[in-house]
Amino acid sequence: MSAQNLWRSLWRVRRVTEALAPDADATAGPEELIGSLQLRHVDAGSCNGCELEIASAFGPVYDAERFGARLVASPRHADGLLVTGPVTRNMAVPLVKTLEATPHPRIVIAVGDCACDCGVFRGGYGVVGSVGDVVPVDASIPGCPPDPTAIIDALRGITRR
Amino acid sequence: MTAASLVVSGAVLGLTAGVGGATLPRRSRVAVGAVLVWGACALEAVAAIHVLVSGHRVVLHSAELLPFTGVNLVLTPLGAFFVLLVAMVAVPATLHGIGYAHHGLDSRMAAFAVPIFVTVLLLVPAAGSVATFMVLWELMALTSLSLVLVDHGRREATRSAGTWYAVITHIGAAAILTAFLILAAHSGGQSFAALRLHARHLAPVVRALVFVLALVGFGSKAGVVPFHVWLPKAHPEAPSPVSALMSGAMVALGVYGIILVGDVILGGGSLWWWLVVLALGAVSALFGSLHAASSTDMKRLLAYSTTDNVGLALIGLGASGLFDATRHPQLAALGLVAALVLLLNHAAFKGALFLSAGSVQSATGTRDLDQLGGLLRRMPQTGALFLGAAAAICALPPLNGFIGEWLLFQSLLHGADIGNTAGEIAIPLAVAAMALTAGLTVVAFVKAAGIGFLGRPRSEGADAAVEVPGTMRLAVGLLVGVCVVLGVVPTLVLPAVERAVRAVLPRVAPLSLAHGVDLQLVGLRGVLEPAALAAAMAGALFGLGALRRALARRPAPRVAEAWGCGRQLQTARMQYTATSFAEPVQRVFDDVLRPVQDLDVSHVAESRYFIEAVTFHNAVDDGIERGLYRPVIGAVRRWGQVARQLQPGSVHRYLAYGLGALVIVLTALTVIR
Amino acid sequence: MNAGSHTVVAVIASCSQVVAVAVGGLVLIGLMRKVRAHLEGRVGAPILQPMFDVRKLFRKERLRPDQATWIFPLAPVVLVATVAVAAAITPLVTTGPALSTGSDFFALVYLLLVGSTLLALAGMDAGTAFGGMGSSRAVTIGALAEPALLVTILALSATAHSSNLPAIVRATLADPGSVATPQRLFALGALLVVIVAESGRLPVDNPATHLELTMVHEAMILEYAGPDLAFVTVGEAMRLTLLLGVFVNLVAPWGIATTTNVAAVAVGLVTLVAKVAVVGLALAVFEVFTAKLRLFRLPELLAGAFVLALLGVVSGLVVK
Amino acid sequence: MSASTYASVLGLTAAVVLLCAVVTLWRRTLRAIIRVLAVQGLALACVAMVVGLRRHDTGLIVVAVLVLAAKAIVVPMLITRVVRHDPASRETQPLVNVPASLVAAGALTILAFAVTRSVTALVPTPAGRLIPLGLAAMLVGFFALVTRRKAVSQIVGILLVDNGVALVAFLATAGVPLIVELGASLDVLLAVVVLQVLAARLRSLLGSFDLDRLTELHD
Repeated sequence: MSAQNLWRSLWRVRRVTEALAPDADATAGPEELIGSLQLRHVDAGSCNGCELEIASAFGPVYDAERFGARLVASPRHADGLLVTGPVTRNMAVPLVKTLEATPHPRIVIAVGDCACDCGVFRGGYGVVGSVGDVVPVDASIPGCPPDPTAIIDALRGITRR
Repeated sequence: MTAASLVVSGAVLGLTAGVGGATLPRRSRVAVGAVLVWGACALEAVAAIHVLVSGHRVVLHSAELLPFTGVNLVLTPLGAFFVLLVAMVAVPATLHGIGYAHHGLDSRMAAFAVPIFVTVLLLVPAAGSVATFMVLWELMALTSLSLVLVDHGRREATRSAGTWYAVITHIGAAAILTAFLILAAHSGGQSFAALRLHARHLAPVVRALVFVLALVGFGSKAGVVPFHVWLPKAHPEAPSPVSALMSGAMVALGVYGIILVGDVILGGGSLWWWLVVLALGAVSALFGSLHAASSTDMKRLLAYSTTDNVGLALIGLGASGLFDATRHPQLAALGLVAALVLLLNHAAFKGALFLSAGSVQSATGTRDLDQLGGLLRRMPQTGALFLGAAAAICALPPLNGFIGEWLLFQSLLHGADIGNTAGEIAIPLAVAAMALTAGLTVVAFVKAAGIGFLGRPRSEGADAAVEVPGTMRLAVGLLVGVCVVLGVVPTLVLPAVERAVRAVLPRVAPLSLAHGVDLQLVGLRGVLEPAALAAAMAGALFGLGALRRALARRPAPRVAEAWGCGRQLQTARMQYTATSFAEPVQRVFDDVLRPVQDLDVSHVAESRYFIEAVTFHNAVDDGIERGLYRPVIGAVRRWGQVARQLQPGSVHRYLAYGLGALVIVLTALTVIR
Repeated sequence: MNAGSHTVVAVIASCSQVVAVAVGGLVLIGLMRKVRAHLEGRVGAPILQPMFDVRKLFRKERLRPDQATWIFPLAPVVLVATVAVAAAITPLVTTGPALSTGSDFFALVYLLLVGSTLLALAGMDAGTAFGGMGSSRAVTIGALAEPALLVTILALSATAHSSNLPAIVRATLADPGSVATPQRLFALGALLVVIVAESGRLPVDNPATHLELTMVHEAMILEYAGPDLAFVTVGEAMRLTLLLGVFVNLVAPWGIATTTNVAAVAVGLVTLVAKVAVVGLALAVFEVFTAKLRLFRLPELLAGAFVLALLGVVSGLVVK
Repeated sequence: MSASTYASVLGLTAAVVLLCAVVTLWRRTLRAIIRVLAVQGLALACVAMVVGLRRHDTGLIVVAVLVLAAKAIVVPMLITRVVRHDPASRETQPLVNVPASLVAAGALTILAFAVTRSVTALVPTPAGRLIPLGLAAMLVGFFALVTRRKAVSQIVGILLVDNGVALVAFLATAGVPLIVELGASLDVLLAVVVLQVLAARLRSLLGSFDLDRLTELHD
């Protein structure tokens, strides 16, 4: 697609981001993280449904970035982990290591039913348990998969925007 | 005590050191020899400083010392500069040698050869006549060769390196001798003064021939492409203090020879000579830095980077000659100053690098970067000093390498519009070559420092390494200290350098580069304030360090496992190696380097989807050696085979040859009569 | 005015330059992200977001990898320190900042090289796979950019017969026509490419990538956390801003303070901010339309920059 | 138009002609290359126009208009017609890789500068001094002609050479006689048409513009 077409389409669709209601409930996060929250996403064994929703939460329509949240490449750069899926046996150690690599103050957000309580995978032979069984969880986002607005509400609760 | 007697007593002291080294018991011989050598260096250095300060040359003639010709020593300001350069390297090198002795330096042979080598290095720049010069030059070649061969008993590589060095250095000596003989034939005496007097009246062709011969001869000693092939062989095999002496001092004397013949004796010359020098310099710089960036043996890397630094010096020298030939004396002087400063800097940091490479080798037992790693934690001081020297050679301010490159760049910059087409074309290309060289040098030495001293150890040897004895660290520390001083207050030495330059180019008005602690090009617009720059950097560094401590809520860092994407185990094999670090450069310059690579993957018997082992082999050999020298060697060997037909080993055949020869001679005589 | 007050104003100007580069750098990054967001149809983070991030990073914990040495904590400080010194002595706001007699273009380049070299070493300090990868790529790109950069300096110094930056700027002010010469334009084009390469922007490096294997600069700093990361972030932002500042003052130096009085310095500050903002916006818009080049297509780009610089020198000789 | 502005405008336009020649070595997609060619034609027309206005030479001004029509509009359109059949056509594998070609272009420019030093001494006008740029553009075009595989890039190479020659002509003398320039342009136009036909035939025979595959035609 050549540059002219790109310009034209950019010009046609001005802004697709939907306005959201001012955030009501401010769930308490560490006060350092007000206004700026970098997250490292860890897929502990998800079906990738939650990944899609996270992607769209940070996509143009929901645009979580406007509330000061951003996905980063390294837990060293992150303030918290965005964990999806039930924790499988292969991912238990990496999940712990990833949390260890994250500098304090840090939070863990469990995204989706599987992350909260293993969902349909409860008792599966390859499953260690929910995220809470492996690492301490600060915030949980239920739903299978959770709606992007739900994810964004949780993030806004921490960034207080 | 006059300067002349200083020179003599220095020489005597050096020779005594050699004798002492040969006679004393094994325990003490190296140390005593070193101490005596320091005395010699000190005496010669004092004489040199006297010459540079007073500007009067020291002349010394003794008819009986050498049969037929006599010894003829003349210490000019230019020579004095090189004497100081040699002394600066020799003292730390011999000091380092005390700790390094058990690597072969304490053999009777080596203990004799090292002091003689140093003494000869100190005397070569003071040689005042062809005979004296050639004798000293050959002594230098022989002693250094014997030192390269110290380890010949154990390693085949050493023997081949010795052969290469011997052959190339003697071809070079032959060229030099021919050049001098041509000059001497046309002039009355054989002293350089006489040569210089009569060289003016030679036919241009003869002058050109002399210059080219000298360029070949001295270039082969200076490791200029295409005569560089012996460096990456001989420097790694020689004991490290010797490598430091050869790379820091002896190679610089090669450039001294080019200046001696080209500028002093022939007094400049036509434009194309210096364009050739410039081109050779640019090619050497690029070729050397490219191979340094892609080689994985630490001392081989250093050897190639020697070629690269000599190339930079030759760019300065060539530019100087270019400007001199186009009647820009001021620029010519600046170019020559740049060349000399580059050589001085190179002696300092390359000496330090070779010595610390020796420390690493004696601590870990290997020079292969792919076997090293994590040494900064195990050898903190040696590691820090190596990093400092590496920063200096990368021309990072406020260290000395930067000053040299700045001077070179300024001389090229102001010569960019000299109104001569060839020059105007050559200069941008020279700048480009210099720039790419600088960049590749950074690649090479970030690789050497990062792979060798940082990260995790890649072998048991590296893991078990411990810090080397204090003398070795002190030796390296001295040279790194010189790097810092020359970088922060270069104005300490610049007047001396200018004195040397003005002795070479008499019609130059004083440059007076040194303005207090600043560098200022008189008549040209270029100023550098190294001291102020260094002060500002230091201030900013400490200020910001304090700022970080003040701002950080939790100042004490938590030690955590390195982030390996949550991998279960994290081993040294997961790091980049020197080979993989150099891969991008190697790939970009594929056509030049022509790396030989083979990759074979072996699968397990059950299924091709499971790989048992992957072996990758990558070798970059010297293209010029492959393309230029190997064919010649092959041809020589074939002729040798032919000649062997004459040697069946039967006595009667040999007697028959004798008879046949006699008969032929007699018949020839009768025919002629 | 006496010499004392001259130096006072010069020091004030230098400080203002450092502050402008440090603060303005973060704002510039925020601005460029905002522009990108708008062109992508998003609202995007507030323009001051990078500042919030840095503030938060300073309140966070410092981490040191188990294998790391003193290089690791040193590198970020050196990075910021060298860029700060460079910002102090370069003619950004005024042609006569402190130490401006020695503010040489060549020295500026090598001053910035100190920071990037230390960062490359720090990348290998932790002994991980990605650190070495990033360092290797970074130094390779730097090496390939070097010829273009120095030949560019050669072309730019032709009018002033000096590589002293204030001299070049003054010469441009004295002879505005010299900006419109092919020599200058070629050189500036090359300089822009080199700036993009040196500061790790698209198409050379994608500063927002999450995939380690495509990283150049990010891979080097993968280990940094908290205040150290804050220093790296600030240092990189400052480097970009400084280079853009030099660029705009070579393209259009008008507005820069030539006399040493505070009012002129203030005017210079305002114009500098405006000029850099414009160039930054243009760069951001350009980045929306470009994808990251493959690592081994970069030689084409940098060879192009080199040839551009060479054309600059030659056309300078021709038109002279 | 003052002397200085005349000189600088002339210098810039001539430089653009050379720059376009270099850029054609850099870009891969044929459409982009053709666009660059059009820009070069435009710059060339500007040179002719500027010189013509300066010298009040109506003939040259007419030539400028013709050049604009032929080299900036008609010829690019014709070549685009050739390319249209496979829009994604790229110069994927030139005989000399792109970085090397670019460096070679730099070397050729320097060569042009060196050899024309004596000529420019003879023609000390602001226009005359720019002759090296024209020669350089021609050499770079020749280089493209030698090292590029696709038939279309060959056409482009020829056009680059022609533009270089034209630039030299405009700069060296008081413009070439109208009729000569016309002849040259028509000549090139003819070449383009012929090559277009050739390219069409090639495509129908071999399914690509790749000239190396002509070797398959013999015997």
